[in-house]
Amino acid sequence: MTAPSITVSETPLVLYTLRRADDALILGHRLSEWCGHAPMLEEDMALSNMALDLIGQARELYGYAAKVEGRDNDEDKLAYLRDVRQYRNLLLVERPNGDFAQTMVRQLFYAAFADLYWRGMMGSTDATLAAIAAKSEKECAYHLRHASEWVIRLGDGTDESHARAQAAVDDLWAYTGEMFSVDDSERGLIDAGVAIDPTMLLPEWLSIVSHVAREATLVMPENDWMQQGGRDGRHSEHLGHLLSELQYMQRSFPGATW
Amino acid sequence: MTAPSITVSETPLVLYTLRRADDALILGHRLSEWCGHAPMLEEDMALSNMALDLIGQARELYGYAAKVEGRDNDEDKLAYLRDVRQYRNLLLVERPNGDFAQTMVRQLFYAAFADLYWRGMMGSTDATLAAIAAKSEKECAYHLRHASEWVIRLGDGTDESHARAQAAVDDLWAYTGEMFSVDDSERGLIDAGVAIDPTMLLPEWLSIVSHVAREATLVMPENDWMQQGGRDGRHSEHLGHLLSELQYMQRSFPGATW
Amino acid sequence: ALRAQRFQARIDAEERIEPNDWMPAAYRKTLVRQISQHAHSEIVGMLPEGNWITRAPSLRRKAALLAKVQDECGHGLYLYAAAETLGASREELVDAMLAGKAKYSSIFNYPTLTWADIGVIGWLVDGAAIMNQIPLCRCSYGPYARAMIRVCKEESFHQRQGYEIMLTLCRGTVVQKAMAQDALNRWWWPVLMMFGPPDQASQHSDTSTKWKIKRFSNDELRQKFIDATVPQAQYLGLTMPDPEMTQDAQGHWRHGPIDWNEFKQVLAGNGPCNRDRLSARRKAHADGAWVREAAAAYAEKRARRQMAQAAE
Amino acid sequence: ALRAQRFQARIDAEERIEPNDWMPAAYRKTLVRQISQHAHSEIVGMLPEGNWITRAPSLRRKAALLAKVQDECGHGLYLYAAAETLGASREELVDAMLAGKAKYSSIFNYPTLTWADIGVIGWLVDGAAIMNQIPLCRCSYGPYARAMIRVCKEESFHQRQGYEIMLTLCRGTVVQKAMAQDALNRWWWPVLMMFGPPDQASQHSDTSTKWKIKRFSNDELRQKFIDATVPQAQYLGLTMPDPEMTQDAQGHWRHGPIDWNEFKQVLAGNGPCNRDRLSARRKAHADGAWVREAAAAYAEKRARRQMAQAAE
Repeated sequence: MTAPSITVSETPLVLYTLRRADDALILGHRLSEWCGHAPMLEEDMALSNMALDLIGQARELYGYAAKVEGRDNDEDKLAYLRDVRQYRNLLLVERPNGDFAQTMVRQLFYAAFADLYWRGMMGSTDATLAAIAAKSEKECAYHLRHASEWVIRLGDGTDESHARAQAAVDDLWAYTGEMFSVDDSERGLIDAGVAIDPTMLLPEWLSIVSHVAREATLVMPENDWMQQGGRDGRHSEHLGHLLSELQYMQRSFPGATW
Repeated sequence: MTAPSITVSETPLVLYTLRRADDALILGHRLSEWCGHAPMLEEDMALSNMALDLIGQARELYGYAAKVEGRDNDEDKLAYLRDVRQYRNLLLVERPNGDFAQTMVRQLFYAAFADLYWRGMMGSTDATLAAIAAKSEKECAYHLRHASEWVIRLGDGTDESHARAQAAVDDLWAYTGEMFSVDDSERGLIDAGVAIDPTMLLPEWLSIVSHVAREATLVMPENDWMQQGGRDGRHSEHLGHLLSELQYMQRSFPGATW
Repeated sequence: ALRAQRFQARIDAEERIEPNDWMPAAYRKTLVRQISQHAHSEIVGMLPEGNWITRAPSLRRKAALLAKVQDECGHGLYLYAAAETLGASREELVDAMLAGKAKYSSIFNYPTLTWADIGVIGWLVDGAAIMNQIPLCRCSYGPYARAMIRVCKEESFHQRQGYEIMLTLCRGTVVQKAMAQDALNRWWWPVLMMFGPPDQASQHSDTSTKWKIKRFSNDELRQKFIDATVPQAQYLGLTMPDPEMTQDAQGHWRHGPIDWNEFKQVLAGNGPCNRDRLSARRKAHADGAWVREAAAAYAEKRARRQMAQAAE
Repeated sequence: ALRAQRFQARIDAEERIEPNDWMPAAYRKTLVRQISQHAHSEIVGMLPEGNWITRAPSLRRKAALLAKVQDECGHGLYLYAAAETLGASREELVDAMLAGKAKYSSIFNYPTLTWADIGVIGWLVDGAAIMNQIPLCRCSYGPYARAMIRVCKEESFHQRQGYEIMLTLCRGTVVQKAMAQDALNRWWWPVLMMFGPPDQASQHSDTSTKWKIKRFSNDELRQKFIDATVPQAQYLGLTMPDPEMTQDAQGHWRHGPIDWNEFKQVLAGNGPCNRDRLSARRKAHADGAWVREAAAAYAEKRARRQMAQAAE
């Protein structure tokens, strides 16, 4: 009977891996919500493609987290049987899709980070994470290119698309700081060379994002207050609704194999 | 462990009662989705009020269905632990809220029926159903009045509201026929005087609805093809999503008391 | 100046000021600001609880929650009506809120993440609101005082309901009890901030006190609330998320330092849900525009038709 | 007339007709209609399966389903491209579909109610599609035939995946097996209708056969499909929802009467999901209009800037 939530022994490495897995799954879920509803068929394809990449990353990361934890959890239990307070993803990735500009700006902010992050993680002393990084970096580089092109098109397109893109940048900006935050549980992994220090990535991330914004004729926000909480399971109200959909089957059919 | 779906012994009277309970719960759920998001505060109040009436009706009906069934089911098990194929509500009530016109036209179509229906059921030979009917009829009479007033305002308001109201009538019309359908399992109850024959209500329903439409300067559709299926659990895709939200807690915390 | 003296004398004599009475412009302004903020809080406050209506874990709880949120909407309506007696229109007040110019209670900028949050909101948020509002039932401005009497009655019902949700969780499974503790941990400090900044930092209190709009200081009310709440938490078997909380010789429970920077940030628009709350209200308002226009157009048409009939 | 004879001679010789070749207007029209209907079916077909992406019961299934729906979108794109070689623009074809003037496969007007429906769609709907499409790989019109080769390859992968979902359900719990049977019960008859009306009632077959667009009759294909499917159902341990189904002396499984009135109703717009499907596609199209406009505006700006630079 597996319908109730599982418990996870969150050692630093398990927690670290889960956080990245949750980022990938939740963002993949959001992108997959577009499937069949995108502004053009080419974007149905592209958004599904990115969603697939992210769900693939999530699966590898969950698998590794389960292995490191060494109990009887697995990728599906980790994805489907943790409640909202056990989810560890960034607040950014759970933001609702909104309009296409919101989706693409969210993707730009995340992919610009993820590409740098995974590139750095290719040098992790943890061989599994390094291998996941090598694959993920390639995928995120494509996501970044795709999102950048769209943000530029929207920002420098029509008055309406410009206004929507600027609103998206303004709305999502406060959720970007969490990507660069480090807590005590991660500090040790950074010192051990298992993880990289994300604060080191900030200047390059800013330069990439600013460059895209400039091309897109968009203004970077000056507000520097950053929201935090996702990494500790303090989410927005949006995540609970997403999980009620994501987890419905596993919650309703305890112990079944699919 | 109660997270998996229950089974229900659907004798004619249990099934009959469940069908009406499901109508009330699902429509109440839809109306409750407006709470905090209505076009004006007075409508937040009115929509919540109608939702409350309907959830109250659902609770009495589920309670009675559980009692008649005589197993260990109760109102919450019946509401939260049946899957989409076990739900017996009309397709009409699961239609998404859409805009305010869709919600109000749906309410008009249902309440015009429910008011007549419960008035008839006050004469049921089943004392419990007759008592529920007496209370429900009063509530539905108010729902009908409220919905009629709005449909008239919208239909005879601005060009935009007229177009939206007409679109709602056109979209929802095909879901009205199911209210007047009778299957074999209900035929016996009708013969026994437990239930009334809904086909008898059609002329008066048509007259009420046509009168409102005329006042509202709306045109009644000529399409007379009617959708069926809800009574047998053949729903639209919308219901599954509604249930994943409605049932999430009970599915995720098997056996807990709230 | 004579009118001002006479006005103050009436206040001092505990007389009620009514809409048509003369009043100082600053008194009117203070009241409009306070009453409308209060009204906005009721309306925005519908959102965090409304978030759980569709997911309430039993039909009984669903009905109670829906009724509660509906009550809050009703409170918003009385309060806007009270503000309107001072010459402010509901429309302009709402517009100021939607534009982000008028405040609402900072507590509603926190998210409801689990069902236990619904319990905690009833127990603590409504509990704190009642503590703030009971003295307002004797406020010098009649319409506000009368609205508060009605609001307080309903709020104390909500408060009991919330406490009962907590009690059920705390007597439930281990997971339910943990959920209750977690909700208390997240809400406790923001609830203490509901009483406003510490007395030495508070701005409006002096004139509000003189005008008998405010009868107790922020710190006094906060202390009353804590003293009432700690025994309730103990009865539930929950731990106060304040390691410095101790009972003093007079029996008062003394709290540790409050993070006023968090409060300032939430007021500045940086709480976890400020954007989501405003955008939800703006969306409801924008999506409903055509409905309100239709209602107005219909009312006008109807009035014209009746005039025409009367003229025949 | 001479050209028409030469054209028919090429067809008879199993030569491929290519976009720049002369062809009869009716041949062109028939192909545009058929290819675009096929493209619309792929696109509308994304919706019933897409309905389960967010609720797929395991991550592996979620990824597979997402990839599958993406493939369908890809098929839609090749097919629109094939139709465009005949001078029809994707935009006008899509507009006709959104306006309700062009058809898509009636099967997609049925709802996916449970996860088992995803299995059945892969197993039976894709299975029936393949049965229809394999002969089209030898269709006389080159671009269509080539698109079909690619589509068929992917579809047979989907079909195996669907069957494997069914197998897992049928080897799962009692509830899972019941879910599989229920899905088969609901989809079986609509799937049989995918092959179109019985031969004696079919309209387009004669010329289509002559032009080698169609190589088998509806009833022939339907029979092939049933003969292939019944043993698969038996292997799953599922019961065919047709009490009259019997095997004849030649080993063919003969079905009971099909309710062609249901088929007619679905084609007339009265299927369970016709309105929902069209409105979902219309909404996507309308909501995306500003995006497409932005992309066009940007492309134009960019081209202008490049021209200006080149001129310097």
